[in-house]
Amino acid sequence: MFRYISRRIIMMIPVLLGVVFVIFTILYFSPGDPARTILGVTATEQEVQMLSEELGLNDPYGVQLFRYLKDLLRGDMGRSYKNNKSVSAEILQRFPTTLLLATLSILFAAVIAIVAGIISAIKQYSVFDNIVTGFSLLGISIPNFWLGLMLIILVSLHWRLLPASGFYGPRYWILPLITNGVGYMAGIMRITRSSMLEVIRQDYIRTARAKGQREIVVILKHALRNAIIPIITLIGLQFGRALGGAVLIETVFAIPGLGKYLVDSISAKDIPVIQGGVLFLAFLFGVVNLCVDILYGFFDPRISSQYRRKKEKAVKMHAKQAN
Amino acid sequence: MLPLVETKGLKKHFRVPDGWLHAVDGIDISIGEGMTLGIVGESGCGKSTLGRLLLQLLEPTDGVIRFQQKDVSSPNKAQLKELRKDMQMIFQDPYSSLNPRMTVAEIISEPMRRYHLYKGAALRDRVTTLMNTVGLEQRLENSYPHELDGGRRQRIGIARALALEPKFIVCDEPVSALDVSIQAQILNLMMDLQEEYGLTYMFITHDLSVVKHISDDIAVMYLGQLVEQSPADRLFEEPRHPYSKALLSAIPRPKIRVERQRIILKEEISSPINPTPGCRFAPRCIYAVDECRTSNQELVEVDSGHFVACHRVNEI
Amino acid sequence: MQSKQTDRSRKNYSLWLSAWKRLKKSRMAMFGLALFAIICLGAIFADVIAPYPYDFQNLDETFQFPNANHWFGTDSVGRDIFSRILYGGRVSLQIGLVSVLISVTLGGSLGAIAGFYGGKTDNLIMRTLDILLAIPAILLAITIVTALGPGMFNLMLAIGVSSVPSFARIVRASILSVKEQEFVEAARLSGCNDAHIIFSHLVPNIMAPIIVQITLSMALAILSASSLSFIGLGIQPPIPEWGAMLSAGRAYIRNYSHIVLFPGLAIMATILSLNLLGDGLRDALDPRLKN
Amino acid sequence: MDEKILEIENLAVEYRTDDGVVKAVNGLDLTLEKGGTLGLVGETGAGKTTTALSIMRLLPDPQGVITSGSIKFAGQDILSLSKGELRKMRGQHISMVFQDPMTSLNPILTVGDQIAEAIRLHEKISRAEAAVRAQSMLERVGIPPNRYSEYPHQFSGGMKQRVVIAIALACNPQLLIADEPTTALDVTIQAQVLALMNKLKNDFETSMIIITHDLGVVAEMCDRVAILYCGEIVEYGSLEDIFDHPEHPYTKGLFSSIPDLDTRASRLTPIPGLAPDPSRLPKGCKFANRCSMKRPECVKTDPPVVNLDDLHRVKCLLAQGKDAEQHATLG
Repeated sequence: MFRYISRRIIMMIPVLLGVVFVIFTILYFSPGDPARTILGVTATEQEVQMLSEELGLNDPYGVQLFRYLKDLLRGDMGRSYKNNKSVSAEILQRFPTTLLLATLSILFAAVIAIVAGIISAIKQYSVFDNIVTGFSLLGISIPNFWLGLMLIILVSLHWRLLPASGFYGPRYWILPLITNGVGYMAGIMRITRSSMLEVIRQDYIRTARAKGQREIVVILKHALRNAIIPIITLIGLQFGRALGGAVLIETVFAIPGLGKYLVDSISAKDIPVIQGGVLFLAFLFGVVNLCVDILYGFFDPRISSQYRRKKEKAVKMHAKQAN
Repeated sequence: MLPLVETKGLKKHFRVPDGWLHAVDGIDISIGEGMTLGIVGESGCGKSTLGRLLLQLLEPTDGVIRFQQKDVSSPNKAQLKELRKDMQMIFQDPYSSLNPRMTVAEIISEPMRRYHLYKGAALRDRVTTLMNTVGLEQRLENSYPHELDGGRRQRIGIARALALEPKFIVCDEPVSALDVSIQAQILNLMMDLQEEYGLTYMFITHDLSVVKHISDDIAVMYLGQLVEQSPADRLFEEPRHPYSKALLSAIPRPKIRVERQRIILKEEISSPINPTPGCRFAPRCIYAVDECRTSNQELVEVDSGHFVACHRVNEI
Repeated sequence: MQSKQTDRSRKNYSLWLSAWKRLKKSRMAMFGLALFAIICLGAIFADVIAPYPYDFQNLDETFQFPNANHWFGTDSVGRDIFSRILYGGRVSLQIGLVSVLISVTLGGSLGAIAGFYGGKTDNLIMRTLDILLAIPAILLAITIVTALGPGMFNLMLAIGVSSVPSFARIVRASILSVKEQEFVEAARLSGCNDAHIIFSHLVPNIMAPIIVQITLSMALAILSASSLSFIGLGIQPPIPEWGAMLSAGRAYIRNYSHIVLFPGLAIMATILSLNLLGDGLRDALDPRLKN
Repeated sequence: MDEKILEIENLAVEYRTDDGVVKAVNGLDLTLEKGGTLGLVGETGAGKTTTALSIMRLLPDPQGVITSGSIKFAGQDILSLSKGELRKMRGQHISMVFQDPMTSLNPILTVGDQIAEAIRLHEKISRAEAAVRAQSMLERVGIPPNRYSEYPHQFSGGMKQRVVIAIALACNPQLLIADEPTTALDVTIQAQVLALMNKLKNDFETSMIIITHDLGVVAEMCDRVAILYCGEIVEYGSLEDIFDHPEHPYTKGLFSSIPDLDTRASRLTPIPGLAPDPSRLPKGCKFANRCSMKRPECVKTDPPVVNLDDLHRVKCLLAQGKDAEQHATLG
């Protein structure tokens, strides 16, 4: 297991470097002169040139990329063009909000969705199953930023039950949580249902029943643990969506997180902030993926043992080729 | 009689995470024209790889393949296309061996279309003839494979293999996916076709009663190597290699009141990854001595046409 | 269980035809198809159907609630919301279609090459795409649009590129599973070259999952486009786009919630129709035919 | 007569799917004496597995439905048992070994846990005691007990089937149903597993039903044989009855379809044609369309079951004639 985890961490490094390379390159070739952006239209051409030189913007692409990487390793993401504040500091201050919201929404969605998905699968074609299927179809089709607006209109403005904006305590969390959660819930329900239906048909489930095992244990011990891999995979992807979707949800509810920070800087073409924000969110996503991989290894002995017993795999490959 | 197909020291090694897998490791066979060579062995012994090597679906690591006395071990594209007209294959799985998106007529006519052998009405006539030959009703020509049962599907595969009028057909477990009553129908068909068209078969199977029924000669394969080769009846009367003995004794026979000495082998077949010198069967062999574990015995003719690869063949 | 026996089926259906027959049986899928058709027709014939031009401002009739003249009401500058939604459909459907075309072509060919040739080629392509997959799609799209500037084509490109990896993966996986089948070997023995094998054996057999994916991706692309427009990165005014309409209407939700109600419903209806259709197609085209 | 452990009367099972109703088992009668081994022989779709799953009450829910008949196990009607009683029965009194060892074991639990689970379900013992018992079961099926904590993917096919057998026999059941237990295995491994099953059957004094399409396996393992065709038993008798005097044309056809290892026949005599579609079975004899001895009345009336002697019975019109002749000559 340890070898499996360390192997995963090592495999993450080139991917993260690649991400930095891709994002840096795309933004490097964006039109517009950063120095001009910083100084505004009133500055003279000479002032702009001087600033460009000072910021190293006249250096060749390779030099700039290398410098950015070097700074990044020290935790320095440059300074905002708009207010000259350190991007890393701003990000560190804001990301807990974004992470908290994403984590809470995913947890909230996953718990309800997995339970509903299981019941839906074992009671296939029942009324409950139909409700779950219908809900999940609507849920994956509803744009969450619109759902957020509708909830604000109904719950905050019409019924005056909950605050419409800000993020100052649990009462403020509820609406963003539901807004985010519905879509994720729908997705997780669908995958739980289909994955469980798939597993329930397997021979080893019949073996467990033939032992005289109770149905509830068959479902939870034998079926769910085998069905969980695609569910975890989806939850990991949803987490990525939640991190990216922060730009929407934080805009709708005026939450002072990373997403809002990002959106505010887009209109100002504040490249270091966009770059830093995107990279940081991608990094968080990478960490989430790592956790997902570790969970795979935890749930499925076949995955972690690939690293322990290469030989088994070779034998299997042989059998496959021979067939 | 000159052999139609012949191999010398044929090898195929696959790269696997732990090293090299010696799937086929130095095989010499020769099949006379119009004859059937049966290849028997358990899963993982390399028998399917051997068939695919002969048909150039896999490239050999080493060794020579001769067809009609010509070396065809590494043909170029044009030679390969010519060669394939003479060599065809009947596959094991009547489901995955037929393209589900093509009709019966399209499947059977494809080889002829690719070789531009017949056109228009002549092509349709030829397909009808082939369907008759293998016993498929003509009304099925526009059916899709998924609409048909396993036996009929296997007949389509046979018709496709016959389309180019090949001389040599590799049959890779052609009946093992079928029920016994259907299996007998297909075996009879294959034997009739052989007689009618003078076909040469290499019949790969794990089913010993089937292989005995259809083969003239049988080669027993174990972990990439031949351990015994002999005329079919001879092998069943007097197997000489310890593995062949165990294999034959293990077949459950549909007869009662027949007392037989059954040899139960210990352990299971391993895998020929980075094999060490010595007999591959030695770890499971009750007769194995030190010599067996250190040096490998080549096939030796112990009787006319009967070859065995065992150090202790004369003692046991 | 036995397949439907030949003795029974005098008529022979092609697989596509039988898939259509199965699709017709699914009420949900047919509902999705009908809904999608209505949305498409509304967008195509917006010129004919729409009672007002999309940019016609009537400052005497601002903030009207739905009524006989303005079915969905009017916005802050008196534009007819119903008309704008019809025209907005054009934008969304175009973006959906073009961006999916981009990702199908790029992702499809990369996935096909990786799957068919395998080995080092496969490794190189898939590892590169892993990098794109490591960036949440919407953030990648934001980055691309930031660099290229807003605008319809840039939006299409951004959304298209960000779903290249998922298409590549699906095509690759389908190719790999089909490539292993014995009929590919049989085709080789029948004298087929690589091109024959790819186009007459592999492609027809991977069409089903690709069609399903196209349908579902289009839904996703439409959602992404409106999301980006919502945060001001997509289509610029005065071109009517559903997400942009939502964004513009946000300021007035306290008193005039209809301004944000209808564009959102339009997005939802489109996505729902495509999802229903996609699900139906998945079941109808399922290659695991009853055996 | 011996004590009967299993009595099935007039069992009928249907699968109800969207595409129609498949009649998998149609009026099946079967008895098994205590300590006996019955071979259930037939081809794909004959209803062998359905019969077994009906005894275990493990038919797919809700598609598989028992429409009529009774199944008595040790005198108790299985069809009227409650869910709880069924659970007690499964694994403890009746166990089952499934066809494909590759998929019969849960891939994420260790083999030891899977055996111990079966024991702890039916006996009130501690985890540690169950583990000890499971280890001794492993040993009895020829697997070193130190492999207790390994996962199924670390075992070969033959070893997996041994584990499945260990699970099935863990609570010393009175009846073991083995569904094609060796079909997926190579012939030398099959020999190992069959030998093991024979040995354990004697050790545990278990009655056994072996489902197979291989008459060789039957000859080796069974003392009673039932030949199934289209969900009916077309012939039933002792091993000697079936192998020495097969009466039903289908039974004879099965024997002549298999190549004989001891003689060299140039051609086999296969059964022509195909089994009828189970969702549209013919009215008369279901084998009539493939039968070489068919008479006009065969397609009209469902043939009755004819008792040739105490044990041997055949469902064929021709046998009825023979029966009458026998009586005539006797009388």
